[in-house]
Amino acid sequence: MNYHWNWGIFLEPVKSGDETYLDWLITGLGWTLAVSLTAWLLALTIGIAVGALRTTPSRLLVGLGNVWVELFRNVPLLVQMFLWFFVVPEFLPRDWSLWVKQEMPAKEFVTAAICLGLFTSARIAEQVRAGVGSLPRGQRDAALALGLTLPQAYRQVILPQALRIVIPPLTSEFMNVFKNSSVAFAIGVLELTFQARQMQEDSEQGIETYLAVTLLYFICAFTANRGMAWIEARTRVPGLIARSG
Amino acid sequence: MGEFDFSVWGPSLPFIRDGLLFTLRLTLVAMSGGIVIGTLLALARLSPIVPLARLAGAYVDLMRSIPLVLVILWFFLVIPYITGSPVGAETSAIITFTAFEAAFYCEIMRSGIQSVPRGQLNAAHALGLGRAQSMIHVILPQALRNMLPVLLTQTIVLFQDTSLVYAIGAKDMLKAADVVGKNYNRPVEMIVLSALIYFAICFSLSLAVKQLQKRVAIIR
Amino acid sequence: DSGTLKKVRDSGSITLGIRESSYPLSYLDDKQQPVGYHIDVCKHIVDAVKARLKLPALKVHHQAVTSQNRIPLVANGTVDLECGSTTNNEARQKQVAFAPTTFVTNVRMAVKKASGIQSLSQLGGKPVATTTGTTSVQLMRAHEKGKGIDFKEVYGKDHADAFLMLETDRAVAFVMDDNLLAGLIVSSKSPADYAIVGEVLNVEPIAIMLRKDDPAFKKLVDEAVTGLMKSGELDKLYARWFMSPIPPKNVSMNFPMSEQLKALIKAPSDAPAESFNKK
Amino acid sequence: MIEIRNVSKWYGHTQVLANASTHVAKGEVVVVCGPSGSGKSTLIKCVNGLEAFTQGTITVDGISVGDPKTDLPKLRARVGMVFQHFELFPHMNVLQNLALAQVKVLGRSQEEAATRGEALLDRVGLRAHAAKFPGQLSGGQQQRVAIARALAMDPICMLFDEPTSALDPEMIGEVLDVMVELAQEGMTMMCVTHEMGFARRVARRVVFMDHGEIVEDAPTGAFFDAPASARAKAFLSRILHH
Amino acid sequence: MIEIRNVSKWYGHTQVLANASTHVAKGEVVVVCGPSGSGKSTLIKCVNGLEAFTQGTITVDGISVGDPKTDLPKLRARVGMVFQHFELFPHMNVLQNLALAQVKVLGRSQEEAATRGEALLDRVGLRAHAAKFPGQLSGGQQQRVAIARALAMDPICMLFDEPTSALDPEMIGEVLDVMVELAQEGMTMMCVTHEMGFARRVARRVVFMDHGEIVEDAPTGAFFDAPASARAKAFLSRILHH
Ligand SMILES: Nc1ncnc2c1ncn2[C@@H]1O[C@H](COP(=O)(O)OP(=O)(O)OP(=O)(O)O)[C@@H](O)[C@H]1O
Ligand SMILES: Nc1ncnc2c1ncn2[C@@H]1O[C@H](COP(=O)(O)OP(=O)(O)OP(=O)(O)O)[C@@H](O)[C@H]1O
Ligand SMILES: [Mg+2]
Ligand SMILES: [Mg+2]
Repeated sequence: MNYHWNWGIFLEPVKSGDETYLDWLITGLGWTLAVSLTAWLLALTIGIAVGALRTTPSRLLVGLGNVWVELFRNVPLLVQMFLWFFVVPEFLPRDWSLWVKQEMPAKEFVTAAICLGLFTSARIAEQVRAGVGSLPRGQRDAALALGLTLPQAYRQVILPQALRIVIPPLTSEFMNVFKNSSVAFAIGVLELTFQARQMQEDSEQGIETYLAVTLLYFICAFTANRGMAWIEARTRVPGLIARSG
Repeated sequence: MGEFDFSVWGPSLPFIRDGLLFTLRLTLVAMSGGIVIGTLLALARLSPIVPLARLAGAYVDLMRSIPLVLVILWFFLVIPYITGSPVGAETSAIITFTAFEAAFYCEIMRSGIQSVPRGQLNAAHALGLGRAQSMIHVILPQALRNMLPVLLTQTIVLFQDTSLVYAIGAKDMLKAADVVGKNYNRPVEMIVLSALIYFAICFSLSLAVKQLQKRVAIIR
Repeated sequence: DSGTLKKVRDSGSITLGIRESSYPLSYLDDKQQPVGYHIDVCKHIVDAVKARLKLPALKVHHQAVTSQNRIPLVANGTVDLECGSTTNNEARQKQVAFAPTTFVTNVRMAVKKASGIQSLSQLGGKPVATTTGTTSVQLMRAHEKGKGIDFKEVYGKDHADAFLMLETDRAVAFVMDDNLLAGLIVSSKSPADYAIVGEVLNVEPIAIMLRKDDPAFKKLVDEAVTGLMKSGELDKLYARWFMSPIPPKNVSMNFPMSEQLKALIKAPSDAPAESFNKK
Repeated sequence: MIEIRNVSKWYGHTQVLANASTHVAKGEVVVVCGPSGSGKSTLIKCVNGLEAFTQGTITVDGISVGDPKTDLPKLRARVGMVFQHFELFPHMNVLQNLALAQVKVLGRSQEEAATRGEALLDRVGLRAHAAKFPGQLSGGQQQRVAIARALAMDPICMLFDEPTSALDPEMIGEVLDVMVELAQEGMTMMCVTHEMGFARRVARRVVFMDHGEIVEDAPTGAFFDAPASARAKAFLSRILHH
Repeated sequence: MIEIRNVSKWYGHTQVLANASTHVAKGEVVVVCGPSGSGKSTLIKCVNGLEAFTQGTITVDGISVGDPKTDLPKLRARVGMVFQHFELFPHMNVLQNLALAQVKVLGRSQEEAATRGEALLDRVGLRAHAAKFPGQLSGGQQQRVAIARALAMDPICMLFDEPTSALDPEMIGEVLDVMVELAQEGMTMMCVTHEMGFARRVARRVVFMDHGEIVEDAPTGAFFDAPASARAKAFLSRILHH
């Protein structure tokens, strides 16, 4: 290969500044984690709520839930990111718009986390709905027959089971959040992909840079996977074979 | 930017159409190739031959743990070293997407195969059907039907993911829109247009999936 | 023949790497075809290749490249000649080779005239836009006038996005190569609102890029480019792309040739950026 | 106690209950039987409002179930129900299953609920299994827990929907024993079941349904000895045949 | 016809078959019963090699099932099997279910297979349902199709694993009728079932299993009138109790 390898590059100082390239990557990893985890919390909260709404007897709530899901899952994340950053503020009143564009603290981070969170929430909502749907209808009946109200039935009986069932797809989704967070560079979040571009431009050691970044993403996704496996094992119910499908 | 000017939509349409055709072609090829290879991978993962199962599992896990953009980039950089000669961005995109999506279709088919009650395999064997015959005539048709909605949902995701080929300079719909947006300096208008097109296509597809689900669902 | 020339002869085709929005060096016109100053320079090089190999029917492919993948793509043989807007610097010379410098850019900043900003020193506490993967902000920090000034950096994923930041008031200045700034300004909605101002942060020689360690091909390319310079053809190409109306909007950039480039046309060189910016 | 008057129900265009009327007096046991799909489950679920009905009225202890002003959760808490597939909550252990509604609905303390739960587990012979999860019990044991769970709410009457039909034959006996005991203690019960031995032993009346209609509503003896309708006769011969 | 000699099987450390021996002569009907988990299904699945066993020998029509050289698919094609949950192929219609193995295993033509299939559907009273999918049939109908599917292979003997225990009570009769008829025509049958009425009517012998052991293997009359073991006695009293 006609390529000049330099694995020591990570410890070399950047062209103008006293940091090393490794420092850049570590900063990037920090922002990647921050965006991903914030988005994940947002996505879980909204996704579970919207997913549950879509299984209620109320047509209105089901309809609202459906609109939410279709809206956020049918446009590529990259495009949504752009819309949130460049288009949405233009529809705010001028003062707010200027505040969002100039004053809002960590505006790229906030925008990216919200955008990724809502995008992911639609997918989680879909999985939660499927999870609730896969429970025997009798479970809901049994909870109601004991005098629990519908919200109590969801809280105590339906969701605890549905969430256990959907842990495997949620695991993939959690891994996806880390991977998808790479799109946040498009609006200037200083995360891993961003730092990788910066580093490869500055150091001209593109292949080493991208190998390192690929490895870091892999580690994030893999850790997410193990974390979910741990949760799955912790919440496993003796004698219960997951009824899925 | 204040006022929007949607008149750029008109002149952009021929380019959008060309980009869309590429996007659709990429989606179709990657879907069919991905489902075939994914099914083979799923069979490998479920096979009693441990090294084969491990190998397939490792491939799937690797693909699922790396952002697609990076996979696209890597394939583009690495394929010339494997094939000995450089390939165009479009060919590379098609190979990458097929290989990448195969990992996802594999997981879907695997759970599809596992969703077929074990008794079905017993029944097929009890009738004297061999392993391969049971798989082909009894298990896979059911797995495919059970998983059809999920397979198609994944295809919708694939369709959206094709927007990431910008990383290797292939010209899909989003890229076409982007270039027009730059030429006329109307990037926002073009992004809005592509958002609408993506939404229209994906939403109709997901409606179609729901319809199909009702039609092909196995009556139980 | 060996190296690139052999490869081109064997495959009967040559692949040019192009950029999609490096005005006016290499970009897509309203038919989405690659055009620009460097594209034209490359056409001449390709003609030289055709003549050398006696292959008048040589097929020419275009491969869009980005600043992320251009060097690996040249290294792995996907792209034979990169006709974009690549700065020739020492680090890159470890990976690739460059043709003699055909353009020199100065890193400066674009601002809205109404802001009254004229110098780096006025940017304290203000948001400054640049493009992801470029090192303009580091240059600002390194510049003596920029020392001790606290910029807020905002990043666009490409030049157009970064310019959009300036346009939508997310940033008060956009720091970038001056030819790119000029290109973005002329194609903007109201070109009269913007100006390129301030100190020159860096001088960068821009050149066509090819594979390293391929002396035969490098020689051919060098001869073709110096030939253009000697014959005065390059001046014509410059005038065609920088001083007269160009697609897509058919307006002229009015960007006269710099003294540095004039000097380089008289004495062609592939020296890296570092030799221009000795402190 | 339970009054069902002219109840009809449609799913779209198909009628699943057709003008059904019957009643269960306090302390009485009534068995409902009939072919599959005849509307037995639907009828019994209408009694505690798990299914809405289109026409007619149902009252339980004087409270109208169909009235939109009725506090259904409160009513349901007073009516015990046992399902064909047990429907224990698989993510809670046996004692938690028994305690949940006592705490959340009746507002009992955890200790109170546990004490009451343990007493009932004793009664159904499962005290030793309090800490197990439903998936670790046999079907017969699960159904006995389900009965205990319903009893823990101190219901004024009990509804059973084919409580033994998902059980292995050798476990049917243990569940029926508990039900017979309950009946003998004077619990008001409405049972959908095909266990005709059970019906003969404890039911005051048998209600026979077909196609959503109550075809026959007769004292137990009369029903078995001389069913009035041809449909009931045919049904009995089918299920007693083997 | 079927010879089971000293068969044992372990899953890891748990023994599920313990030195089981019995046989079914040509034209004989043998019923296997016993508590849940006693190994009945495992035993019957060993007969056509659906489950491997650890020790002992089983021969069917003189062919050793455990022998690695035996062509199992070929052997299985000659042994009919009917499952508790029918296991019709839900993506094929009734006639296709009947034809599949005839075509793929016996190499019959589609027409031949269809003709044979229709004849058998006639026999189980379901000719009119040939074009329906399994999901459109009642449980009893599905099980009759499953029997027809097994018969379409012209088996030399039939294995039944609780063929009626997933059925609604009113449908059990129609399936048992078909089985009784088969028995009376002289089919060799090994049936796991708790339908003691059926056993009394057609079984030559009853095999009683518990904990993987064959505890009793007695002529039908003797088994019911005076079970030799306490375990069998207790079991019979549990399932005949109601
Ligand atoms: N959600 C529904 N939508 C449409 N029809 C329904 C629905 N639920 C039940 N039915 C129909 O209502 C009728 C009565 O059903 P129900 O479950 O009450 O019968 P059942 O007598 O309890 O039968 P089984 O003995 O099988 O439990 C059936 O024909 C059934 O198909
Ligand atoms: N794959 C397996 N791994 C471990 N143990 C198993 C497995 N399959 C069955 N067993 C155990 O083997 C024993 C015998 O099972 P089998 O299904 O043969 O019983 P059975 O008599 O048919 O019971 P049932 O009446 O419930 O059908 C049971 O204790 C069961 O738990
Ligand atoms: Mg019912
Ligand atoms: Mg069994």
